[in-house]
Parts: sequence; structure tokens; C-alpha cells
Amino acid sequence: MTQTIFWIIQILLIPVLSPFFIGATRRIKARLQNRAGASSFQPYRDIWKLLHKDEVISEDASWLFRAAPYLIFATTLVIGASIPLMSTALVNSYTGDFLVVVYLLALGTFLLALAGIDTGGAFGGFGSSREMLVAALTEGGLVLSLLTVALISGTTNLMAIPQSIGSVPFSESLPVILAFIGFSIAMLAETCRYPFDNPSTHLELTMIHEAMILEYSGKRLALIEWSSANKYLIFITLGANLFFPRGMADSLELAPVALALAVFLIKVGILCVAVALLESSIAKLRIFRLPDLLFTSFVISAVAVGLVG
Amino acid sequence: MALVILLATPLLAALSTLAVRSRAALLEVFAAIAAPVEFAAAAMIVVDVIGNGKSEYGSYLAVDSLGAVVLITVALVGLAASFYSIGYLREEVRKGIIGFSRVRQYFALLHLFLLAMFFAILTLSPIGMWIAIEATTLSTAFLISFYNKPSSMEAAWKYLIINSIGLLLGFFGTLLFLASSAESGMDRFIDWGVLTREAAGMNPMLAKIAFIFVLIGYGTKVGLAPMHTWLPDAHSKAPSPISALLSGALLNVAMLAILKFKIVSDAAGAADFSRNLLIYFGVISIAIAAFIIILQKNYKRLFAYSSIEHMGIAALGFGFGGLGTFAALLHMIYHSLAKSILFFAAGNMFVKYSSTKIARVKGVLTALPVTGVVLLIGFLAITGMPPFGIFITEFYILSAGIGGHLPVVVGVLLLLVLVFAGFLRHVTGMSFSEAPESLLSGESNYLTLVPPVLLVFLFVAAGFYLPESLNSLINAAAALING
Amino acid sequence: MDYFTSPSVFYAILAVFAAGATGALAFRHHDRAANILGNSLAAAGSLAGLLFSGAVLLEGDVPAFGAGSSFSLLSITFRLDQLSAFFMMVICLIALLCSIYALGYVRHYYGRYSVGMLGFFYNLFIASMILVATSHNLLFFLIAWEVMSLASYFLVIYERRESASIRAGSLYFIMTHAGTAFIVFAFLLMYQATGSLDFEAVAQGMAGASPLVRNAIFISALVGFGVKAGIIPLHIWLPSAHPAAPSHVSALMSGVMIKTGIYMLVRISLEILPGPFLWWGLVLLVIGGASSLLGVLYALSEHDLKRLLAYHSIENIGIILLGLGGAIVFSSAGMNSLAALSLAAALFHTLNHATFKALLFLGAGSVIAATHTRNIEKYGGLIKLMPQTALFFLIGSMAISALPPLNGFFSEWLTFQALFQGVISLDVTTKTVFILAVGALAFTSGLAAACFVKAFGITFLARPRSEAVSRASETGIFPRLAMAGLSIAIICLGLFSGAVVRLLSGVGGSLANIGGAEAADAAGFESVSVQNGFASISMPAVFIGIGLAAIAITAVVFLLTRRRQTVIGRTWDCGADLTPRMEITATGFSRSIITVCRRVLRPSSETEIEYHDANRYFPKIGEVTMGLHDVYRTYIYRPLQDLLTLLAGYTTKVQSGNINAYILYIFITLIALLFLLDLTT
Amino acid sequence: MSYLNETTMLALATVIFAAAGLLHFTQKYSSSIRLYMLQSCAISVLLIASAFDRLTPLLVVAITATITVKVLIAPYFFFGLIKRHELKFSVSAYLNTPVTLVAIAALLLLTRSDLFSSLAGLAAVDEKLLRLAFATILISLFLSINRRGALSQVLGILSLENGIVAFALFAGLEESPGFQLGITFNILILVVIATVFASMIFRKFGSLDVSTMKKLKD
Repeated sequence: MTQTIFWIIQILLIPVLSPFFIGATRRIKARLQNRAGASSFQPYRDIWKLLHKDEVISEDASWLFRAAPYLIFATTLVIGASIPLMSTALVNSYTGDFLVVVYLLALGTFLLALAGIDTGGAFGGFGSSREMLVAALTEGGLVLSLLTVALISGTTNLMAIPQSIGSVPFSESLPVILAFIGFSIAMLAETCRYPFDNPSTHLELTMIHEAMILEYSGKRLALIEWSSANKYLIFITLGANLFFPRGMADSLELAPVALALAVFLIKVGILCVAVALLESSIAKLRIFRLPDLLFTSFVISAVAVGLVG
Repeated sequence: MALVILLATPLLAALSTLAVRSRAALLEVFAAIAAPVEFAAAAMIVVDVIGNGKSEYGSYLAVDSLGAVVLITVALVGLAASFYSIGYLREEVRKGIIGFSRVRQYFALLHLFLLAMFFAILTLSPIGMWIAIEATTLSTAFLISFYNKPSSMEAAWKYLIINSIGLLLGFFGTLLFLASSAESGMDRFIDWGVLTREAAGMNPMLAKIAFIFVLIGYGTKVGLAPMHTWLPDAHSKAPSPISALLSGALLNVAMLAILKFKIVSDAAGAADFSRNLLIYFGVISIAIAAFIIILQKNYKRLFAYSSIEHMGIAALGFGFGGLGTFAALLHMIYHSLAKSILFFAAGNMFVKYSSTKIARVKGVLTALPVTGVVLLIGFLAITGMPPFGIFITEFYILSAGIGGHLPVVVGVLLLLVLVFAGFLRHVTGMSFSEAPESLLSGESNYLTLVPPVLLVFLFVAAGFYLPESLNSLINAAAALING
Repeated sequence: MDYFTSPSVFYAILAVFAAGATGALAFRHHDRAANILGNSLAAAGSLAGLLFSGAVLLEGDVPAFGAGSSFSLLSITFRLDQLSAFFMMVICLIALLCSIYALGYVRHYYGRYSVGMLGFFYNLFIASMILVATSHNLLFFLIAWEVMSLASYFLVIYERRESASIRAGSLYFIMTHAGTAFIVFAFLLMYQATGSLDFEAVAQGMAGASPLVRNAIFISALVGFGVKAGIIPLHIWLPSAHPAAPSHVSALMSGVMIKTGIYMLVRISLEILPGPFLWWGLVLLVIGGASSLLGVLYALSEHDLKRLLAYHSIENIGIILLGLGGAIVFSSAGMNSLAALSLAAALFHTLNHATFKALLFLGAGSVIAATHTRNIEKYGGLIKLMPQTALFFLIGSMAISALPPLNGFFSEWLTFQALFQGVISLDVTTKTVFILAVGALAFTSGLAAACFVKAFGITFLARPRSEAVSRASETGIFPRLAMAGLSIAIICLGLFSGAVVRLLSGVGGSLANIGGAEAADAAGFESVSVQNGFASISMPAVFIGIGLAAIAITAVVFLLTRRRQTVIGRTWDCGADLTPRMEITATGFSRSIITVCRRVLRPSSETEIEYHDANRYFPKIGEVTMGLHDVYRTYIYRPLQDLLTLLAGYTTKVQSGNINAYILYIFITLIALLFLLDLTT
Repeated sequence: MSYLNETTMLALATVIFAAAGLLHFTQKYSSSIRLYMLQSCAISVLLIASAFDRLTPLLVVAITATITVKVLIAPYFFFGLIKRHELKFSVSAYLNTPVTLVAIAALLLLTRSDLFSSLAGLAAVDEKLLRLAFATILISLFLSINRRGALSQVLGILSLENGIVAFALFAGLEESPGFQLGITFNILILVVIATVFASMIFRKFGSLDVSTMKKLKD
């Protein structure tokens, strides 16, 4: 019974919390820039608002355009059920493999990029092109950084990894640290943050993610926005729980799990602050500088893998 | 008895051909009668050899299994070429290129040419063989200059001079072999058997020198590089059926001479030496032919160089010995068939396009539907594509050499690729492109189609199935050579 | 079932193909009859072959059978062990669907080219591939191998009035023939070492062969079969030859024929040669990594739909080689269960690639038949005109991009797992290679996804970019049937991957150098787990998870918004009138990636501008041609060709035309030989 | 052979050799042909001497035929050729006189080397004779290489054949008369064909210079 409850929490946690952390990041950023900023709960309102608006769809769009938001959202749900959130005792040996997560994310990107092209606009196409460039070059760093922690813990199952990473002594944690750096870069790229993309721009010259979803409106835009929020939280969670697993429960008792959830929220909060700090302190990079950064991520992660064992 | 028929028929045919005064049809009739008779006689001889190990008449004419193998190729190509000649010459007469007297000359020389080759195979005497082979040179000289153009004169002159010189050197080598036998008795009829028996007592050094002369001499006739120079000229200028006979029959006869002397010199204790020489010449021939084939501009010369290449491969097989000898003999048979097919196709193309330049020939598959297919099959066969037999014999020959001559095998494998690439380029250029507008498509004459098509069927069948009797015949011949 | 896996059934299958070939040839003057006869018999033969090989996989090996021949070394013998049966199954599966496709597809050749010849060579091609996979004698194998090359050559040049086809065919034929020379050399070495040409006897005899011989055999086999498989840098024929053939043949060539090279590499390195060396595996890993990365990068820069797909074949062969290389490394280190895992990954990807590449080529064939162009810059909006083809192509695209829950994802997952094991269990140098291989594979799948966003997006989405394309219509019933079949196969192979892994584990385990090890701990319907629980996955769960989540969210959103309207409007484009010329082009799509990889790809661009005026202020027409420098031609094949031409030029001088020189040759040869004689004694 | 003493034989061998050597230096066709006649005469003497002790009717016929062909018929044809086309001077050689001399000397030296001791071992009489005959063979071959004229090439071949016959005779080899006839017949035909061809070449190419025939290349 408790198992079932925990599973429901596991599945719902990411979609329920994700708008909040997007909002929180924005708010922290605003404060860092001496602005008041909207409330951290603003994204919830936005999604609700969008769900209650009429929708305009391009005459050139096909069924793919219509179906993509649902499928993309579905992938984030499945991923949400596959990553470690609160307890290492909760194990998903079906979809918990990190490659499944990485490739489900790629599936989302793939569908979104196609949807971007589908409407035949000038923006969607180049958005897709840039998105695929970044996504393709991120893959190496992402896989290898996750592989580092997988190798240390002797399993590629994400939910089983935190347990053994937690017990790595500090003196041997160099690979983990390197892998985290590699992962962070990949995360920023995948979640369309600085220095890869500006999540709040609609400037033709620089936008990536926003260019693809330009034609969406109403409920589908709500789903897309929500999905990217989910994706953001998924990455933050992976960063927090795979590389800093302290505080995760190792049983399915109510008390430790509740505690673990609290710790989890704090860790995620800290990472959001870090992202906001980073976004406020650096400039966006030119698109052809991005590959350098992504290859750096790959090399760092490769070194990390090499150092394991 | 069959041996006498085999010699008498072409002689009679030649004489009766010369006796004809004005009726061209008679010439064709003589050719059409003589060729099957010769073929039947040859077949009887071969059957006899298969049954009894040899076939002889008196003490001067005999065929052993080795001779029988070569006889098969000569008789077969001779038969096909005779019928093809009838059709081919009709086309030439129709186009007004030649007249009656040239046709008569052609058939008379053709019969004499066949006679000389049959005699070379049948005679038991090395000197007799030399005379016969020299006679082939003389009888074909006018066939090569048949079209009487400056270039055909040039080809004929080179053919005559180079082969005469080569054969005289071969004659000298023959004398050196005979000298050692002669010491033991004057005025005897010295046949191959005597020569081989007494070779054991021969000074090995002398045997080696003699073999060098023989190899260079008859090697000139075989077309081994670098004595091959006459071959592309002669083959390309002769009328196509004669080219087929030169490539498919004459080269084998000359090779037979080398093989017989190889047996003698092996008996004199120069086995390793003769094998090495054959390997050298084989490799050089293949290499030179392969490189020239790439840049070739003339399709008949292309086929001629291919003959050099294949004689090189056969030489290699004899040089490697063992299974290679068997394969080389079989290779000679396959090569005769495939090369005749190609030269017959070349003849049809020449009749249609009036040019032997590759660049001038376009769209053969459209203009000559049957010849085009024959050409393609011939090309695939001659370059050693499976499922055709040459692939298997080449594999066998290389497998015989892999143990002792690894670098040679590697080199030859690569050279064969080169040959293939060159051939492919030329043949696709001729076959697949669009035919010129002005050209009427369609084959000319059934007599120019039936021989190549039948040969194609025969060749394909022989690549899949080698009758047991033929197999044992070739094995016996290989055993003779391997000693 | 025993009676079904008997030799006579096998002969009967071959006879069906023979009937198909001769039937098509006999009716070559009736296009329709030739089509129906040739292709339906090919389909029947393939179906029977599929059942036969499937039965062998389930029932166990068929021992060697057949007959001798007139030639002592050649015997017409066959053996269907698990590996052969597996490859025969792949061949027959794809051939079956391609033949069904062809029934409809070849109609557009009626009256233009001889359908009878197509049917003849097509049947010959399939039959020869089956022979290649099942022959038991090296010489017989070579014959089948070359007949396969021959048949495919004639299929490549089928459209013989196109000079590009002829050129592509010639290049293909020469390359494959050169490869065959290496294969012949490898076989000759085997013959020399063992005195036999029968696979079994050779495998037994090779135990005594020296390491030098074994290395030489491996290298020449790698080159020889590598040409056929299309590994870089031996791939140059592939992107031009595969597209030139009719599409159902392209599908067979790309999907199946190149795998015969893989088949023999597996057989030689893991069965015939005892105890593989470590470096063989490392070389394969390096080649595999390079081929996969470069293959996909070249694909990205292609605008010709079929050439693009052909480059993806190079990429996927690279991925297969990663698995095979891993298997050899593990086998050489004695880690048989890891080798089994790695080999299972390679074989699984072989099967998967066959299905989705065939599907993509068939889809491309339908698109090309409907639009009469192969240039994707001219396409667009076909998803509305050819909805079913678009769906099938999308499934293929997703599968080849390794997106879950389709089969491509699973085999890449398995390959990744095998490579991970190499990182874990091997020493530093070897490990480095494995890490790089992991990286290469990761980048490859990312780039493949990018490439198929381009291929699918530009082809099927947005608006038609040319007049001809806007008149396209859905393809016929047979082509759609075939594509549907392949799509189902793709989905099923993903869904039932557990069962397939179990099957492949048996196939790999039957090889001598793997020694019966199991590929996976547990491979059932619900999940597959490898290496004592190092990793586990459930493809059905991924499938159902996505499905359920999508249904749930759709339901929720529907409930929330059921009273809202959906309006159809124009795409917003800053107020300008939207035309197809504003859409992103394929060139533009991939240009950024190409620019990033410019060091490797060496992009080129030529600009041509026509001006209105003499002062060149007002351009009239500007044209930019973007392409890649062909480094392989520039640095390998062109110099080689030049060298050969140079040598040929020198050799030609031998034949100078001067008779005195000719006599001199004879004279010099004579003197030289006499001296040689003196030297040797 | 016993009918000739060694000095005579040496003299004949020297004549044969010298004729071959001198053929390199003659400018006029007529003198070339005469040199060949001289050489053939020497061969004829040798032939008759060798056959003297075993004369049979057939052998007489054979020897007569051989001598007729060599001494009479061949020169007759050649003279006919040059007369018909009003040819006088032979086409030039590739090498000039001194170099040719050096080459001949080198070939002569070569035949003296140990390389051919086994060849010389065949000698029935004196190995010097054999070496001279062998030198004749090589020099005649060299003649065909060095000379551009069609007629000179044919003379080279015939001289080569003479050299071989001389070698055979010095080595004590006799062919049976039948074969001798066959060989002679071949030579006759060769002479006839070569003369006809030479004549045709002259008509087609305007000279007997074979080095102008270079159309067939590659």
C-alpha cells in the first residue's frame, strides 16, 4: 500500500513541482537583477490561463504538430517516474536505466523539432536546426557523466545509483566532481539556459527553444511550457540526487521519506539559486562557441570515466 | 587412322579450295565439310587417348594426354571459327570490302593454318613440331595482312619478323636438346620419348641454356612478355575469326611446345629452373598486360592483351606445379573458349561499327542485342568472375602458389583486379551507352551468332560441370608435366 | 518439425528463386507478367526461407549437406548453423517485404526498362545472398559472393541510360572486386594452413596456424569484407551505388547485402580463427567509431534522400562493428559472457538496421516515384499528400535515431551496455578505446536524430517546395503493405526484444570463441537484464508508460478544455506573405553542424552571381553550391588512380611501335637470362 | 666432317662470322645480298662435307634444295626486289659504325666467356668453332635490331639461321633429310613472303624503313 502511495508521489512530484521551480528560478534571477519579479507561482497561473484560451493552429500544420505536445509531456512523465527522488529503496528496474532517460529526452527533442518545422514558418525551422545541433553535441557529455556515477555504483539504474555515491569517500570523489561539472554543462544545454539559450527571449538572432514553439497557443502551448518545466526539474533532480545523494531515504518508511523530501526540496532550491546566479553573471555565447563548451563537457566526463576504478 | 584423317582433311580442303575458280559457295561448302570432319577426328583421337592413354599412327604420329588437351581447344575453336568465318566473310563481301579471290585466299590459308596446328600436335618429333609451328607463322602472315591496309601490313611484318627470330632461337634450343641425344647415335628418328629418356644423362647446365632458348623462342609465339609485342598488333589486325584462332588455338599449341620441352629439361634435372622461369615470365606478362589494358583504346587489342595475361596465368600455373598444372591446362581450355567468344563478338561489332576503337563503339546492347549479351558474358568470363570456370582455375593456380610464392600470389591478385577494372571500364563504355542514331540496330547474320552463342553455352556448362573423362585426361596430362 | 528443416526444403526454396528468375526472363516481353511472376515467386521463396531459417533457429542446426563437384576443391555444400540461419532469416525477412513492395513499385518501369531482367537479377540476388549465408565451402562461398556482387551490379546499373548509374555501378563493381581479391587471399592463406576449404575443417585446422598467418587472414578479411560492409575509408562506392538501384533493391542492398560482410567477419573472427587477438577488436572499435560518426556527418550534409540513407548505412555498420569489436576484445580476454553480450548487441543491431533501413528506402522509393526527384530541397508537405507513407517513414526515422520505444533504441542500449562492460573490466589502454567508443556512439545517435529531423521534416512537413511535389499522391497498395509490414516488425522487435535477445544469445553462444556463454542474465518479455543486474530494461514498460502517460494527459487536457475552440489560421511570419521559399532548407538545417565539424568534413561552397549591370552592383541571380570536399578521393583514391595511370603510361611505352625495339627486348631477355643462369650456379 | 681439316673449318667459320659482321657495315643492298650469298656458300661447303659419308638420294635432294634456296633463290628474290623498286642504298642503322663495332666486339667477348662452356662442350671438333658459330647467331640477331631496313632484317634472320646451321654442323648434329627439306621449305616460304611484304611496305610507306611503321602502339 505504502509502495503504491510512494509510486503515485514519485510519478506526480515532477509535474506538480516543476512550474514552481521555474518560477522560483525566475524570481531569484529577478531579485539578483534588482527587480521584484513575478511570484514563484506565476507559471501555474500561466498554464491555467493557457488551458482556458482558444487555440490557433496553422493551416500548414499536420497531425504531428497536434500530437507532439502530448507525447512530449508523456515522455517527461515517464522520466519523472524513472529518476531518484526521495528514497533509494524505491527501485524501477523497468525504465530506470539512465540510457532510457537520456533517450526519452531525445525523443521529446526530436518531436519538438519536427513540430517546429511542421508549420512551415521561417522561425520554426532554424529553431529546430539549432536545437538539434545543441542536442546532438550534448549527448556525449551527458552519457559519459552519467556513466561515471553508474560505474562507481556498479549499475546503470538511476534509482540505485545514489546509494553507493553517497558512500564514496571524499578522497575518491574526484570523478564524481568532474562528472558533475560535465553534467552541469549538459544540463544547461538541454534545459535551454544560459549560456546556450535565453529562456525568455524572442529575438530571432538568438532564440532556440522559443523559435520552435512560436506557433503553439492555448492548451498545446501550456503543455509545451509545462514539459520544459518538467525537463528543467528532471535535470536539477538528477544533479541533486545522483551527485549529492546525502539525505535520501534508504527505506520506505513514512518519516525518513518525508525528511528526504524536505532535503530534496532544499537541494533543488540550492541548485536553482546556482542556476540563477550563473545566468545573472554570464553572457550568452555565440552559437558557434557552444560546441567548444559541449566538447569540454564531453572531455571532462570522459576523464571522469577514465578515473573510475 | 583418325590422326591421318585429321591431317588429310585440312590438306584436301586447302587444295580443293585453291582449285575453285569462281563459285564462292563451294568455298563455304568445303569449309563447312572440313571443319566438322576435323572435329570428329579430333574427338575420336581424344576418346582414344582417354581410353588408352595415347593415340598413335605409325611411329611418327602420336597424341598423348597432354597433346589431347591442346587438340580439344584447337579442334573446337577451329570448328567454331570455320563456321563463323563463312558468316563473317559474307558480311565483308556484302559490304564490298573484299572480293572472291580474297575469300578463296582466306579459306585456303585457314585450312593450311589448321593443318599446321594439327601437325604440330600430332608429330612425335621436336623438329617436326618446330617446322609446323613456323608454318603457322607463314600461313597466317597473309591472313593478318588480309585487309591490305598500311596498318595491317605493319602488323603482319612485325608478326613475321619477330616470330621468325623467336622461333629460330627456339630452333636453336631444340638443337641443343637434340645434341645430347645425338651423341648416343646418329641418324635416328629422335622423338619426344627418346629425348626425355636420354635427358637424364644431359649436362644440367646445357639443359638450362637450352630451355632458356626454347622458352624465349616458343614463348614469343605464346605471347609471353616481353616477347609478346607482335601479339596485340596481329590479333587486332587479323579478321576476327583468325584472331580467335590465334588466341584460342595457336597460343595453346605454342605452349604445348614449351611444356614438352619442360618435361625434357625436368628430366635433365632442371625442374626448379624451368619452373622459376615460367613464374617470372608469367608475372611479367600479367603485369604488362594489366597495365596496358587500363589505358587501351582498341577493343581487339584489349582482347589481345588479355590473351597475354591469360597465357601468363597459365605459365604461372605450370611454374607453380602441383595442382597448378592441372588448373593451368584447364585454364587454357577455358581461355580458348572465352577468348573465341570475345573475338567473335568483336567481329560482329566490327562489322556493325566499322571501327575497332572503343570510343567509336556505343550502345552495343541496343544495336546488337545478342552480341551485346555475348560480349558481357565474355567479359565476365575472361576477367575471372564466378560462376564461370576461369575463376576456379585462377583460384586453383593461386592456391598452388600460396605456399612457396606468397609475394607472387599477392601481386597477381592485385593485378587481376586491375585487369578487371580496365575491362569493366571499356566494356561498360561500349555496352550500356546510347547507340548512335544513324546505326540500324539488329544482328547481321545467323552464322555470326550461332558459333559464339553455342560457345557461351558450352563454356558456362564447362564451368559448372567437368566430365569425369575430361577430368582424368587433364589429370593425366598434368601428371606428365609434373613428372 | 524435423522434416521441415531438411535439405530438400532448402533446395526447394532455391528452386523457387530459380523459377522466379527464369520466369521473369522468359516473360521479359510482357512487363506485367514478368513483374508478377518474378516478384511473387521471390516473395514466396523469401517467405519459405523465413519459415525455414526460423525453424532452424528454434529446432537447432542442420548439419552440412550437399554434393561434391567436378572440381576437387569445390563442393556445393551448405550448413545451417545458428549464425547462418540468423542471417538467412534477416535476408528472407527483408526480401519478403521488398518483393511485396516491388509488385507495386516496378510498375513505373513498364515500357521504360526491361522488367524481366530486373526480376531475373533480383531473384538471383536474393538467392545468392542466401547461398552466401549458408555455404559451407570457401570456394563455393566465393562463387556465391561474386554472383551476389554481379547480380547487385546489374541491379545498380538497371537504369542503364543514366550515365550516373553506370558510373556508380562501375565504382561499386571495381571496389567489391578489389575486396574479393583480399578475401581470396585470406581464403588462400586458410587453405595453405589447413589444406581444406570446408568451413568446419578449416576451423579445426586453423588451431595450428601461426599468429602471423592468423593476423594476415584477419587483416585481409577485414579489408575484403569491409569493402562490402562499407566501412570508412572503403565506403566510397556505397553512397553512389545504393541510390542508383531501384528502391526495393536499394533496401535490400543497404539493409541486407552489406550485412553479409558482417556475417563473414563474425564467422572468421569468432569461429574460424581460434583465439582472436586483442588488437583485432580494438581496430574494429576504432573503425566502427569512425565509421559511425563520419557516416552520420556525411549523411547530414546530403540533400539526396537516397544518398542520405546510404550514408546512414555506413553509420549503422559502424555501430554494428562497435558490438563486434567489443565481442572480439572480450573473447580475446577470455570473458565469454561479455563477448556473448557484445555479439548479441551487434547481431541485434544487424537485424534492426535491416528492418528500418529497408523501410526508409522503401519510403524514399515511394516518395521519389511520386515526385520524380531525389533532391529533398524540392520536397515538403508530403505528410498531407502521402499520409501513410509519412507515418511509416516517421517510424523508420525514429527507429534509426534510436528513439525509444522502437527497436533501434534497444540494440543501441545493448551496445552501450557491452561497451560499458569494457570500460569496467579492462586495463587502461583498452578502456580508453571503449570510452571513446561510448562517446562516438552517443554523439552518433544524437547526430542521427538531427539528421532525421532534417530528412523527415524537410521531406514531409511544411509546404511543398516545388510544383511537382505538390501533385504527388499516395503510393499503391503493395508498397504500403510492405512498409506497414516493416513498421510492425520494427515495433515488434522493440516490444519483444527480450525474446530476440534470448534467440541471439543462442546464436552467439554457438560460436567457438564464445563457447556457449549467455548474453543476458534474464531475457523475458517483461525485462532484459545483463551482467548480474548491472543494467536492466523493459521495453514493454517504456512502450506502455509513454502510451498511458499520453492517454492520461490527453484525457486531462480534453476535460479541462473541451469548451475551447481551435481555430485554423495562417502561420505567422512577421506579417510577410509566407512562401515555401522562407522555409528552412536541408542545406540550411545541417549547415550549422557542418560548420562545427568543418575540420573533419571540409565543407566547400561555390558562389555564382549574375549581375544586372556591368559595375556589378545589382545582382540578378545568386547561386551558392555547398558541398564537401571528398577527402577520400582526394587523398586516397585519386592518388592511387594517378599512380596506376602513370604506371600504365610507362608500361604503354613498352609497346612503342618500333620493331627494332621489339627485337631488342627479345635479345636483352636472352642475354639477361643467360647471365642469370650464370649467377645462380 | 672428317673430310675437312680443322684449319679449313676454322676458315669457313670465320667466313660465316665475318659475313654476319660485315653485314652491319654495308651500305648498298647489293653488297649485303652478296655477303649473304658468301655466307651461304660457306654453309653449303660445310653441309656437303658433313653429309659426304652417308649420302642417300633423299639427303642429296635435301642438301641440293637447301643450297639452291640459300645461294640462289633467296638472293634472286632479293635482287628482284631492289631492282623492281630501284633501291640502292640501305636504310641507315641506329648505331654508328664505331659503336656497332664495340657492340660486336662485346658480343664476341661474351661468347668467349665461361658462361657457354657447357655449350662449347658439345663440340665434335674444336670448341672455338662452336663459339664462333654462336657469336654469328648473336651478331645476326643484333643485325635485325640495329638495322631499320626491311631487307636487312630479313637478311639478319637468314644469317641467324645460317649461324644455327653452322652451330649444328660443328656440334655434329644432323637432321634427317625429311626434316631438312621441311626446314628448307619453310625458309623458302619465309623468303617469298618477306619479299612480298617488303615490296608492299615499299608501296605503302614509300621506303623500306621499318621504323616508319609506328602506327600500332599501346
